[in-house]
Amino acid sequence: SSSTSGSGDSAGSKDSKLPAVGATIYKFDDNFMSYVRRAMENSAKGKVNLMLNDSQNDQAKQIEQVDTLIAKGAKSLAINLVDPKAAQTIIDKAKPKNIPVIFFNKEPDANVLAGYDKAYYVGTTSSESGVIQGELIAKAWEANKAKWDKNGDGKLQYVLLKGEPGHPDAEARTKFAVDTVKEKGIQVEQLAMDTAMWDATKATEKMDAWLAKYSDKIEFVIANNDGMALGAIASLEKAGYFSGDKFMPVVGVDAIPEALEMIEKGKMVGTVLNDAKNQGKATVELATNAAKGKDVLDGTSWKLDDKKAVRVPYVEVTKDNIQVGKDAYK
Amino acid sequence: MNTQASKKSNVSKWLVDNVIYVVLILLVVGIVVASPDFLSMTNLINILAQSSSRIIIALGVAGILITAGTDLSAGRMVGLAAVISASMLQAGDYAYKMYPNLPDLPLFVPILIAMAATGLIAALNGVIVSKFHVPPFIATLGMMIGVYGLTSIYFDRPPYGAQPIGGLSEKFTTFAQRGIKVGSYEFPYLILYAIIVSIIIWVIWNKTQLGKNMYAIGGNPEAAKVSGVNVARNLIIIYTIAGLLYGLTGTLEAGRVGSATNNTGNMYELDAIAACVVGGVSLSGGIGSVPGVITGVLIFQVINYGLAFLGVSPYIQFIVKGLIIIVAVAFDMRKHAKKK
Amino acid sequence: MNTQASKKSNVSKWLVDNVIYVVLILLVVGIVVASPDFLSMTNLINILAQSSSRIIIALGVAGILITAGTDLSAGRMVGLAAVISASMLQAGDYAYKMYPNLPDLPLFVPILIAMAATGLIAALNGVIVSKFHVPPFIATLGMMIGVYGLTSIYFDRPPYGAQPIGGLSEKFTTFAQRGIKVGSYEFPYLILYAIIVSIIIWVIWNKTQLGKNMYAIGGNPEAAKVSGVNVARNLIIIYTIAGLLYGLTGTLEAGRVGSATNNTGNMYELDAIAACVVGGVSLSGGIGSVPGVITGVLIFQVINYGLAFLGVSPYIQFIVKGLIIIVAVAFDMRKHAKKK
Amino acid sequence: MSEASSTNLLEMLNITKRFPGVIALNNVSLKVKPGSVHALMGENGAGKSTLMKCLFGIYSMDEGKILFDGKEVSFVNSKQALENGVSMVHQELNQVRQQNVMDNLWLGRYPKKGIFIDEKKMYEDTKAIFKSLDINIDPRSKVSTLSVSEMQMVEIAKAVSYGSKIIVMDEPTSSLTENEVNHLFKIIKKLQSDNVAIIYISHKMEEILKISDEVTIMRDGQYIATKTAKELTTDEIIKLMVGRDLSQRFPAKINKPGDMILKVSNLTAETQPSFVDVNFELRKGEILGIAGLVGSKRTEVVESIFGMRALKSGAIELHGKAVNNHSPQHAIKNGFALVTEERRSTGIFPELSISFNSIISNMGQYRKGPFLSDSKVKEDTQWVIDSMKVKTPTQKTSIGSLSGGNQQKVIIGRWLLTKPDILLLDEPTRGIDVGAKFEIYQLINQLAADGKGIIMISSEMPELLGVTDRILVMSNGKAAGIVETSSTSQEEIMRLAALY
Ligand SMILES: Nc1ncnc2c1ncn2[C@@H]1O[C@H](COP(=O)(O)OP(=O)(O)OP(=O)(O)O)[C@@H](O)[C@H]1O
Ligand SMILES: Nc1ncnc2c1ncn2[C@@H]1O[C@H](COP(=O)(O)OP(=O)(O)OP(=O)(O)O)[C@@H](O)[C@H]1O
Ligand SMILES: [Mg+2]
Ligand SMILES: [Mg+2]
Repeated sequence: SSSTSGSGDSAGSKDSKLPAVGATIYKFDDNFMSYVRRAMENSAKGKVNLMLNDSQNDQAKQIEQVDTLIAKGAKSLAINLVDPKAAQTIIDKAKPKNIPVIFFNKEPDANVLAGYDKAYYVGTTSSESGVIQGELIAKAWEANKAKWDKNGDGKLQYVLLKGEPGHPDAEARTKFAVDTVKEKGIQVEQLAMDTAMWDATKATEKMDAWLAKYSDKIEFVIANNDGMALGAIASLEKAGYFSGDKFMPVVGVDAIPEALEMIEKGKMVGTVLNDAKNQGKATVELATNAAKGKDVLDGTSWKLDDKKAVRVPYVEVTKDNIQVGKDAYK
Repeated sequence: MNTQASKKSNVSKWLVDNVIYVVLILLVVGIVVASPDFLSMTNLINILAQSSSRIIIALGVAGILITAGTDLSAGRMVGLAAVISASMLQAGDYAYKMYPNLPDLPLFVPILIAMAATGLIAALNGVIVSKFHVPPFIATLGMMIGVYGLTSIYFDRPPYGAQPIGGLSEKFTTFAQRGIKVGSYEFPYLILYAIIVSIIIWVIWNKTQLGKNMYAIGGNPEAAKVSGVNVARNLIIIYTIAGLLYGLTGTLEAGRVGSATNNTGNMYELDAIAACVVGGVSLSGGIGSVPGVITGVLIFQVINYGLAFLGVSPYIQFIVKGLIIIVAVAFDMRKHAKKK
Repeated sequence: MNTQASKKSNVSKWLVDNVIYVVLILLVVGIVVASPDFLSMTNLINILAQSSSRIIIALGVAGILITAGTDLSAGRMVGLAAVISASMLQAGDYAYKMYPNLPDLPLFVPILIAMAATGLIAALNGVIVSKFHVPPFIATLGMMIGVYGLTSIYFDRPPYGAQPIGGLSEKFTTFAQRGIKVGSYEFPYLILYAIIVSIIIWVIWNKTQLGKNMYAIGGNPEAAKVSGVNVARNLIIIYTIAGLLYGLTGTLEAGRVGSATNNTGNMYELDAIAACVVGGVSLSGGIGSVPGVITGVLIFQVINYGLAFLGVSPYIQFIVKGLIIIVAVAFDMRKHAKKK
Repeated sequence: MSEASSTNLLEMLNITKRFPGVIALNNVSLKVKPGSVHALMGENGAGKSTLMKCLFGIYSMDEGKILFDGKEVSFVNSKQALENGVSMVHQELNQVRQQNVMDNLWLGRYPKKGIFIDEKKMYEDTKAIFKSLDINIDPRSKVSTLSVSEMQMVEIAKAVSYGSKIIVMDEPTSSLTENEVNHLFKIIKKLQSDNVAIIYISHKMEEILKISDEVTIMRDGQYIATKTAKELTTDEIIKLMVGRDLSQRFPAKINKPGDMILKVSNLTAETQPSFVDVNFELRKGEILGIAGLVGSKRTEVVESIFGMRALKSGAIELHGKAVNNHSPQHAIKNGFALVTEERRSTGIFPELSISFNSIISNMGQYRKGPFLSDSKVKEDTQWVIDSMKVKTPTQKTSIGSLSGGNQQKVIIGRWLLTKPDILLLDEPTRGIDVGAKFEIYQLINQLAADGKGIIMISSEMPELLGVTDRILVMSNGKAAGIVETSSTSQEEIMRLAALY
């Protein structure tokens, strides 16, 4: 016997006839998630009453929002975890009420997903953005080795700007970007690695210090996101890079508009695009079906893999395929 | 002195003391008017459960505020305790255990270890404040930064690196997530823990020498000193108690969320301090009560929960929340607006 | 009374006042010992440039601290100003302009608009504190939350949503990133701006009635009132000046980094307050000097920059930074350890 | 020396104490016999409080030694002092205002039942102590609701309650009225009969000779003399304290009251209970005293005139024109000045310099364009220091490190700089030594002679009789009468004060 009030009376909804889907975004103003959110809102229009919550990068807050959503009578949940390991707690809340859960963008452990027949995942693998960034670095390095290997030792000397330590994306991108480069048979040497907490200002200042210390020993700047990459570019410009023949390869992740602009101007080598539109669309479509008690894939073109996951791949973006990035903002 | 005056003062004192309760009631009424189905047992239980660990940390912070101190490191200590207890309470069959060979520990062992760690750090805060005369703001700011470093080092360890610590044992999640079934409702144990802690703290504040000394130190440290109170020792004990409460909060947070990272508890201190002030604790020391602190936390949680329940758009929620905090306290402050 | 005594008092006073400068020098010496190549003009310029916008915000916060207030909303106001000025200073040919049809504005227009916005909000802080008697901690906490909501709404707008506002016009980035060439070095304009602001603030604090009133209000608000100081009006002005400085800081931050988001400036207030305290500003009001604040900021920036320069591992950086803050202030506080 | 220690309860020998820039005590000695009242006299800043703080473990002395009860002691904190039979009534009220009376009384030594505080015992013990001392205050009332004199009586009761062998009283009567002073003297006599020694610090000459057995006099941090009270007269004490003859306590009056300048009619306070229907006139060059018991609302009358409190009705006319002082700012503009009663909470800016404290009310005068003229500030500060004879190393010294009397002089100087027409003085000589008092009386006289109107509240009857032209007597919020000083008596004033 559920304590929540009967169907179709969720408070504050514009159209109480539509099935209610409760959704949480790990951080509303995250560059990428703001696009996913828009895609979700667009797909939901007229089909479902989407109740969106901002978890403010706090897993405890998200858990509480899930309580609220269930109390409000959500028929299914679309959860963008803050902390992927917390999936079990959310399932523990949804399962007794028989509410389906669509996790998106941050992937829970496979066994957790397997433990609840109404739990699904839409998104990528966290590691993939790192892998693609690594491939991008390797490709660019091989192509420009003659110019970029300033000391000619055949090794890639890099500095790395890390996001918030402990953040799953920061950890995965840091690890897999470098590992992938190594796997491609390129020798690397880490000159410096420090956290700039996803923040452009901090990235600028770290880069200032590194440039003062290593000056032209640095051959590559790897950033966990485009924001920090932009911060590094501001520092590099101040130090005279990108004018004349002074150049520094910089890569990021996210493909934000400003980064695309930098790529076009030749100040950035590339970035990694996450397909926000399709992630948002797939999430809402699965959640809507779930809310209506239908098969989650009903009437869609998505496919589930063996882990009950719909995979939306990352795409690398460089000057050559810049239009792919731009199209994401159409 | 004369009874008439003191009677009148009692009535006005009653009103003054109760402004915050009025605020809380007004808030609830406001939300119910906007959405009548807010008035349900589920919502009540949810709000109480969500307030529980916040009450525990707030009571720790409040003790320090009453001594005219402050504690910015509270949130980071919650994080440290969460990481420690989670790392020792992973399910035996979980694949990514931090200590693969750790035997199945009784629940109280990791909890006590976590509390000991934060208690020790908080005691250090107390020593720095009372013996080295570093202003509490700076002492605990330094500690906040340092403890985050410490937690991160503990957290980011081979073989799995900086991964959220999950796969918690069932007894742990039961302890923090389950509750007592009453009819169709389940009253979370969390509420019970908060009640027990509140009672203990109430007794300490009101019935023991330590409590009286705490108020005296905050109200007039000179007076306390010349009356023979060992200010330093009392401060250290008060900070330590706060630390133990942070440790407990951290453990409960890990259990409640089902995982812990080095970011758990981030900024909790700000919410706790704000809740204390809204609940009538004076930042200049000497004033504060347990029911006040609890009410302050409830006000915050009703705002948080209520706005989400009403479906107010997140950015607007920030604006409304900021406004309510200011208005509630402005309302409460009318008692101080010297009526001359 | 006798000259010998007063001479001695001057010497000891000099030493007491200069503990923080000694701390700064010790820090630099420490880092140089660890890595001799720290001693370079480039590093000096970098540290000064990075300190510049922090000095400006810290001077704003310091004025409020001297009145025995505090300002938690400072960082969020920096963010608001950054977002406003960046949105109005995007290059004409930039594809993702927030205002596609906005003509090319002279630099000072968006800067003044941003400063007016933060000045107004800060004035509101002043009104809430002085007229409604809300404790500054709560007033500015509420404002911090509210302003973040406001900034987010402004920032997160169609068509591009929550994307960093970039593509800044060259005159803007020149204004904030470039400098005066002297030999092979370029001294950033930023340093110049910080010097100008410091001089203006120094004059206000030391040479005007407003400055004297500020110290009076912080030193003893009751006595200030009796002495004929219009406490409310002066507070509002002091908060407003702080707001204008936050606005300027925000603009410079956007220009310096080349982009702005709603998170720009997040937590700057904590750094600013800490730097003020390290620089000798008293949190209980009435005490503080411009050179002290500047030194406080430099100490923080030397720590930040120095640790990154030394390549200390990020986690250890947190611990070391926390320790240095505490030790520096403990060292400084020996002057207050009542010579018994 | 060894012979002396057998008869003395306390011997403080050759004590030296230095503060940065000041030698507060220079080789000072003090010997106190058991069961005696030993007065400690000296001008403001002579070092009396500092000496006592060295005894009580608040300061540690730089040189010297202390023998107590035959043993050498050196208390490192107040706790030790209290435990070893030394208690102290401090010069500044040291109370936790947010807590109640009994919490304050037992602070640092609460009676306990197991780990809990025994509130019942606390209450009963407090009652018992109050009863034995004949004090009528509810142990459960909050300290902040007490009047200043009640707080002081609680402090005295607290010091007594330790059952110490020696009690230091540092200006215990500075905020007590005649009745309460007599009450205190009774307590002291009782303590004496129990063989308790008292060290008594006061600036009130009348008290000293009334109750003390021996008197030690200090000047400028130096020991001057110890004499039995019998061999002393007021004039001799003053001579020893000041180091020169001071033939009179009050200067000859030189002011000549002229036309009326201030008329106060039917003044009634907004928030009651307070004063009702107060009427009086003040003439140019006149000194009008206000007498009354503590709590008779004298302070509230002058604070209302100065715009600090709201009025319900009534009018204030200055030079025949109605003035409306909404705030101190208006009042200052209209030519009023007020030296408040509580120097610490509404007078000084303790951390700030003497210069700052001198000029803060007069800032408008130093404006040169948008800036302040340093030279003029310096000049006026020097004027305050010189004309008020403030003892200070420099203009930049923080006022908080001055003795209370010197602080008061700076505050009076502050208001004189504003060149007021009407000067309101609320207990202007509280805690001030005779020498400084004389100087302040002279100043008041001179100001009156210069044509200013002066209103002066005082609880010291001789002072009112010696300085004023007329005295308004307040009783329980009402004006009980106005008397001509030259033709009144202490008895008449006391009778009026008790009228309502
Ligand atoms: N904490 C301190 N720091 C610096 N100087 C001090 C301190 N305490 C006292 N002094 C100085 O020591 C001297 C003696 O002060 P003390 O308070 O003992 O005087 P007093 O005789 O009690 O005067 P009064 O009658 O005004 O109370 C003064 O010059 C005072 O300025
Ligand atoms: N019950 C009380 N609670 C708080 N403050 C009080 C109370 N009673 C008196 N006061 C304060 O004490 C001061 C003196 O009060 P009041 O005007 O009644 O006495 P008074 O006759 O002026 O005595 P005196 O001049 O000796 O202080 C005032 O500032 C008043 O506000
Ligand atoms: Mg190389
Ligand atoms: Mg004294």
